[in-house]
Amino acid sequence: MRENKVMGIIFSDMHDSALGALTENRTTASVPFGGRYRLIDFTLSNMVNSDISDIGIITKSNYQSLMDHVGAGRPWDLARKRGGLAIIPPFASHGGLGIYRGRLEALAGALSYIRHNDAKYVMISDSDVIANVDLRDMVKQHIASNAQMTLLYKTITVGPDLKGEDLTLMTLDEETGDVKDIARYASAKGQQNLYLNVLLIEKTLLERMINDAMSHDQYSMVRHCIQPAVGRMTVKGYAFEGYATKIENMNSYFAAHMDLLKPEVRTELFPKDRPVFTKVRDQVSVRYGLSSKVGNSLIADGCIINGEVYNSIIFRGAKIGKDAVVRNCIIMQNTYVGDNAHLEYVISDKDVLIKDSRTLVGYETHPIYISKGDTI
Amino acid sequence: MRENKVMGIIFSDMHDSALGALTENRTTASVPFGGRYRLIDFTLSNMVNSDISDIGIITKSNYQSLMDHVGAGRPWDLARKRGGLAIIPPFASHGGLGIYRGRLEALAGALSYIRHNDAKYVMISDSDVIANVDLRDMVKQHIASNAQMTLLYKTITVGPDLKGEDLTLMTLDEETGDVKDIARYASAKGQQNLYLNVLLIEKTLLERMINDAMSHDQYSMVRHCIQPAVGRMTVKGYAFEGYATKIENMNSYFAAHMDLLKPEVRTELFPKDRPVFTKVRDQVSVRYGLSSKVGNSLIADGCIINGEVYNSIIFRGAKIGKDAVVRNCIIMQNTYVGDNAHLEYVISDKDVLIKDSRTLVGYETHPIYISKGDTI
Amino acid sequence: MLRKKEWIAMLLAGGQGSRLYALTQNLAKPAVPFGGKYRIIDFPLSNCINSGIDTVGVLTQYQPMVLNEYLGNGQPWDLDRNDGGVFVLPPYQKSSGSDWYTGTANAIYQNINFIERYDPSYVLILSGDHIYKMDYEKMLAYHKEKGADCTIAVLQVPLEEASRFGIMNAYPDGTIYEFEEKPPEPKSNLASMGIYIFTWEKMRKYLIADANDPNSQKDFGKNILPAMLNDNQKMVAYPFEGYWKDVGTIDSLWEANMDLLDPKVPLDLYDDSWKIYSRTPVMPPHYVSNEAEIQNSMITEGCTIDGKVDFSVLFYGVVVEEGAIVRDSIVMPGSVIKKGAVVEYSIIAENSVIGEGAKVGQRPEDAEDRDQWGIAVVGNNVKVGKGAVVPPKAMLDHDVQGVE
Amino acid sequence: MLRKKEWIAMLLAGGQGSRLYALTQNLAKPAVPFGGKYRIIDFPLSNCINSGIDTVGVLTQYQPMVLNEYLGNGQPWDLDRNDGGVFVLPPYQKSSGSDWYTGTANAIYQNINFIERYDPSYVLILSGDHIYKMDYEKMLAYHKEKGADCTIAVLQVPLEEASRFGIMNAYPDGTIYEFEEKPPEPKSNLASMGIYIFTWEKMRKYLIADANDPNSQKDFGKNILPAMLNDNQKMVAYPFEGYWKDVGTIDSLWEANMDLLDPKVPLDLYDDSWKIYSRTPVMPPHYVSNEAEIQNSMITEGCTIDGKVDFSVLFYGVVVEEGAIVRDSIVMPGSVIKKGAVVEYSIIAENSVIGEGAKVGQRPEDAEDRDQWGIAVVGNNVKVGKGAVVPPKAMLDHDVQGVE
Repeated sequence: MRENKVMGIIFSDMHDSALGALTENRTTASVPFGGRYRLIDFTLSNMVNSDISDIGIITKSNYQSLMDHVGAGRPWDLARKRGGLAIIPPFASHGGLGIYRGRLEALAGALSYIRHNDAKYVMISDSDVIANVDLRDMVKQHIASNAQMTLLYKTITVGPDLKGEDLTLMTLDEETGDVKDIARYASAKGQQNLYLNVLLIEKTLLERMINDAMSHDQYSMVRHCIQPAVGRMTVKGYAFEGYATKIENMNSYFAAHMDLLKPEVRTELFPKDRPVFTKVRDQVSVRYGLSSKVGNSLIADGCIINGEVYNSIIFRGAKIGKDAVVRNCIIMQNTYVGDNAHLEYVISDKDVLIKDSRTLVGYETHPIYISKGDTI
Repeated sequence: MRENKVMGIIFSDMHDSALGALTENRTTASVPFGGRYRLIDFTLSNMVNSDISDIGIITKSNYQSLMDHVGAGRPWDLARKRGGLAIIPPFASHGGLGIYRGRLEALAGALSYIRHNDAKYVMISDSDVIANVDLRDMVKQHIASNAQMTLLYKTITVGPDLKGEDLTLMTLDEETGDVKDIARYASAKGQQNLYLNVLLIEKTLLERMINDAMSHDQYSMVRHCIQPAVGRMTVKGYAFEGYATKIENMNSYFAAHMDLLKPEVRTELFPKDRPVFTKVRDQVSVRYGLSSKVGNSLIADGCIINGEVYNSIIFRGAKIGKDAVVRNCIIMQNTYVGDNAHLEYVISDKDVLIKDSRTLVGYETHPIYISKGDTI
Repeated sequence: MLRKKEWIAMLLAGGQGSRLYALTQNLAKPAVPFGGKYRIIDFPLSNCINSGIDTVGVLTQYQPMVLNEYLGNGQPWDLDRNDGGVFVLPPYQKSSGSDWYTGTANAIYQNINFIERYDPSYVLILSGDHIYKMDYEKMLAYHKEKGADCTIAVLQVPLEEASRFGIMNAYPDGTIYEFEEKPPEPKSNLASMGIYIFTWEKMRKYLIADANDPNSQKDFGKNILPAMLNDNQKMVAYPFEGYWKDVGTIDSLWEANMDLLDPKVPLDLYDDSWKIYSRTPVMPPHYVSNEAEIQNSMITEGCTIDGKVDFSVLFYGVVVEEGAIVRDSIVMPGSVIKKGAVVEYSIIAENSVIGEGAKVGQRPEDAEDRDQWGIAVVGNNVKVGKGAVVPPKAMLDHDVQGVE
Repeated sequence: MLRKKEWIAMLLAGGQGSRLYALTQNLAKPAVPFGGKYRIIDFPLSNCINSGIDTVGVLTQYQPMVLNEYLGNGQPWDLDRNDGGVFVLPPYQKSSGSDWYTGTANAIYQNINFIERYDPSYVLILSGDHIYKMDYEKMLAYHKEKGADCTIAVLQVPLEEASRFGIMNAYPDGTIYEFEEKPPEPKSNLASMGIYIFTWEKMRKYLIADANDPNSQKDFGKNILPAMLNDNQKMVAYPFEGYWKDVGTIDSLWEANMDLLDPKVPLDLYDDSWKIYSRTPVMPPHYVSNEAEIQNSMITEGCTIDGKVDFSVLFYGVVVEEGAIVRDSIVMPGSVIKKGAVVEYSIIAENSVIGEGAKVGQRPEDAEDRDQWGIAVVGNNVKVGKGAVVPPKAMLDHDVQGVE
């Protein structure tokens, strides 16, 4: 009944293997980020802030932590009577193997969910991009340009911005904005249009493509759906101009956190009128002791800071002991850093205990990762 | 912090194989019952009406329909910020095979969920019993008698009440109420104490038993947990005096519906102060046409009745055509019975279409089952 | 912090609704039951959510508690939102003093702060005593397309009845050039439905001006709209087609319920794409015994029918005992019609009991004095004793002793 | 239809709280921010849910809108219930007339219908201006154990301060035999905390009797409790140990915030088994720059700290610019302390701006006249201009021009 309604589909685990230890017990979507968030918070909030309120999250395995995080969708106002948030588990509609080879195949498992929705368009997104995007503008362009597909991209300079490891890049017709080519490149250079794995498509077209793909045993979104459409359908690019970064591996995960320390990045990621929602934990304000010293750091609620913290991101409920020094670190939830400990270039996962006077020093390109629950 | 808090665990699919066609696309828990309910509504409502508000539902497969039904738990007031309803999917904690051989093994997958709760007791229940039980009395008896386990049972006469196919029966010490023996019997006769597969146990004891079972590759609740405890621990029975019936197969499913037509059964199942909650569907009142005739039937909201209905249960949104005759039937949601059709002893699943003037006649012991979505 | 909203709705839930006297003794008019499962307010609220409005202020000062509890967290209407939802807004004390609402415009004026929290571009004004289904989003599109400051939904009524309504005289393009309140000689048949969309900035200005005008009655129809028209603001009539009924009187409430039994009346409650939502207690399906006879009626969950029901609407949890007859009547939630009682052309409010063999109401054809005939009303929680007679057109708000 | 509840709570959210003047211009006292993330009402509400109470009526007639919106559907406190939850209960019009609340007892009296819906055995009466953590369930167990009609929570205060409180004189078994309101020569040091549990049946009787007494002030402490004591009803004192603070004055509000910075004060907000819940907007972690210095303070999400913060509590979204100093102060949500400004011994309310180089408040040791010294207060949405000076003990509710 709502005209031009858009529904959302989010892949929660397309990049699990690339993130290594971070996704050992969780999906890409539920990787902690930025002091109090999980990666999926950005995609979910972008959709919700863009009036997309029926959202299905496709999962494969390891999704208990994801379910714990999103719950019924309340923080994103997706706990709706009609529509709202849906977790689409692996056994949903097909065989029961619970595995899929690509996004297109994963969508097949969500076909009945998609079909039952009364939306006209579907916004399909991965959950590994950190950006605050007003997707309404993308929808507007899609409708105005009579496109059959619109692909979100960002113009980047490979090298400084991204390492150019296996990126999906697009070539665009400068006049029409039509996508002329899209492909994966292992070693691109210079200015490039990076596909952000966000696709807007008419629902009926998507349903047809999924059915076609199932009949032909095809599974890849880019290879079997977008590439064949280029040239035959109206496939447009929508350029995102703001801050965006993909979490591709531990290094880009670390780099994205360091980006957060720049005020201009925070301004772009956390505008007042498009908040990034996340699960509420009812933590107390941060308590700074008499001997604390902090510089260029982000500190989330529930922390107790008695030591020194520089160039670091401290997640909710962490405790930094007296005379401890934490420098260039990502300290996740409930990590306890003992008195006199000394940490540099450390990524400590949740519930880590660093005992008094321990020293751990990594290097910018090789941060030390400490697994969830470990004691050092 | 709440004294004597009880948490609940419900098995959603222990009886899938026994129910045959009814569970082809759903778990036992989500089998439709009584015009507007699903089987699990009775167990869930019993728990909620007995102040049990942290409830985990253990699932294996086929659980999309269950998730659709229970959602975030809102109808049972289980959409809580703390506690409330949790779906425990198969991949939760162990290997990832998603199959289990018995209740005890299934509980192993829920161990971390159980451990994290601050309850003192755990109420463990199947979802195949139709009864309205005030479990608070059972908890009171459990505490007063210093029992380590309390088992819910009903004294029945095998034969008329139940067919005696593979029942778990208990022998009790008449003076102390201690359970002296519990075992499965394929051919019991006369008055017997039928175990209703509802067990109350102290949480720490349960956790220990689950861990023990995992170490010894044990999986059966009755065989590896209750039977060894009999004689060694204080295992008590709690007798339920009211109406209770187990849905064991298609025949007992049919018989339980016919029971619903008795006012005394409805009075016991639907007392005003312990309502049976279920998902709200916002259906309109039933519309009776000028030519309708109805006797001894239960009709749920959203139906349109233009024909004749006798000794039947008509689920939400069904339509009975002009001059159609429906007798001794269970007509599930959105079934359409055409004009002049004639049905006796038919169980039609959801979304069935019976065309005009079709005749289908079964027999009491052999009702005709029509699968979901079929057209006759 | 809150996101700007394109529009929100303000629902004037009104006062006691004294013309419904026995039905509104303890509750506001919008909370009066309707159509087996609903209350009147379910219609505008469901229209809102179906039209994409997620924030509704409900203005009332009469018995707001029942409404407050009925609306609760707004969940049945999917109005349970982190940012927005449904709010009951009674009058309150400010540091500058306190006021009851003195008119429809004043009620909105006193809640300007509420509206501004959402920074809406448009405000939809609704009232709480109409039964209809309407896509307000289409009306908003019309408002924008016409570049209007105020859009008023209008219904074509038979010209001979037009003098009972507020009539909009408009040019062919929809622009209104004149209002007439109940004109003796109407120039058009476009009746105002009491549904307005205002461009908020304009509305705000006129509300403040009106509040400062000591001679104003603080009423939308009498003050705000004429003032805007006077100032040559762009006001347009939005034509509505479909079922619409004011249920502010006993007769119209009874008729509107009976309309549901008439297949020719275009109010389709079965349409899944425009559901009417409500909060109802969970009850088992209704039971019909072998002794029952039901014809052309609506029966709801939790009912038990052993008697005869004919051309009637029965709400949830109603009991009709053996030998009882309910005919051309409305029986609201939880009421019991005892053995052998006869209820005709009546409205029985909630949780009442009609005793054995009692007679409530009468068919018009059986009435001795047709001028004195009318729908009989039995109020909430009223007990009519065994064998007692409640005559047609009665308005019963207290128990009646039985006759042995 | 509703299940009987063992107990429910009624929270007297009170009036304007005029002693907090500049802070309560536009909101009721219980909505005043406290402790970085909370509002005062979060404490009794969280105590309720942690004690197993799922139904709370909040009685207020002063600016209920902010409270209404803050409490919303009750979800942050897990009070979003199908049957129960949290309700704001302002006065309303009945068919028999309408009344503002004329006293604490009258406010409960006017809501007897609300209470009876839940058919409680016991009713807990709370007030909305105390900071404490308390397990009301233990108090209820005590009430039942003693077979009391009314149980009053009491705190041991130093005997020399007892004359500032309502003092309960009780026998060793807890039975109260006498009240004294602010006695010049107190006989005991048991001060009433304004927390009562009543057996509802008894309370109902006394409320109705009180409502019919034209000489009554309709107040719990002055009328209901003495009347019950007079009639020899069983009234017992429940001894509470722990942190409890009335925050009804500027000084006590400031002190209670400062108490959070004192490790010796027994109010542990970090205890996971007794969380205090609140509704806060979602904001990123706070940022501390290389120029900042922070000592012995609490800083909340969304803050940006470039200046110096010392012995202070900063709520969410506060900005302290380079060179600014905030010392021994409380800065409420969204306020900005501009470059070089100095804020000392002050409370800055929500969304205010302290201009560049402005000075607000003063240390007592720097004050010329110690008798005129006090905490400075800057109200909500107030702008203090560049270089302006707000003296100690000021209560600023309007903008102050800058000084060039």
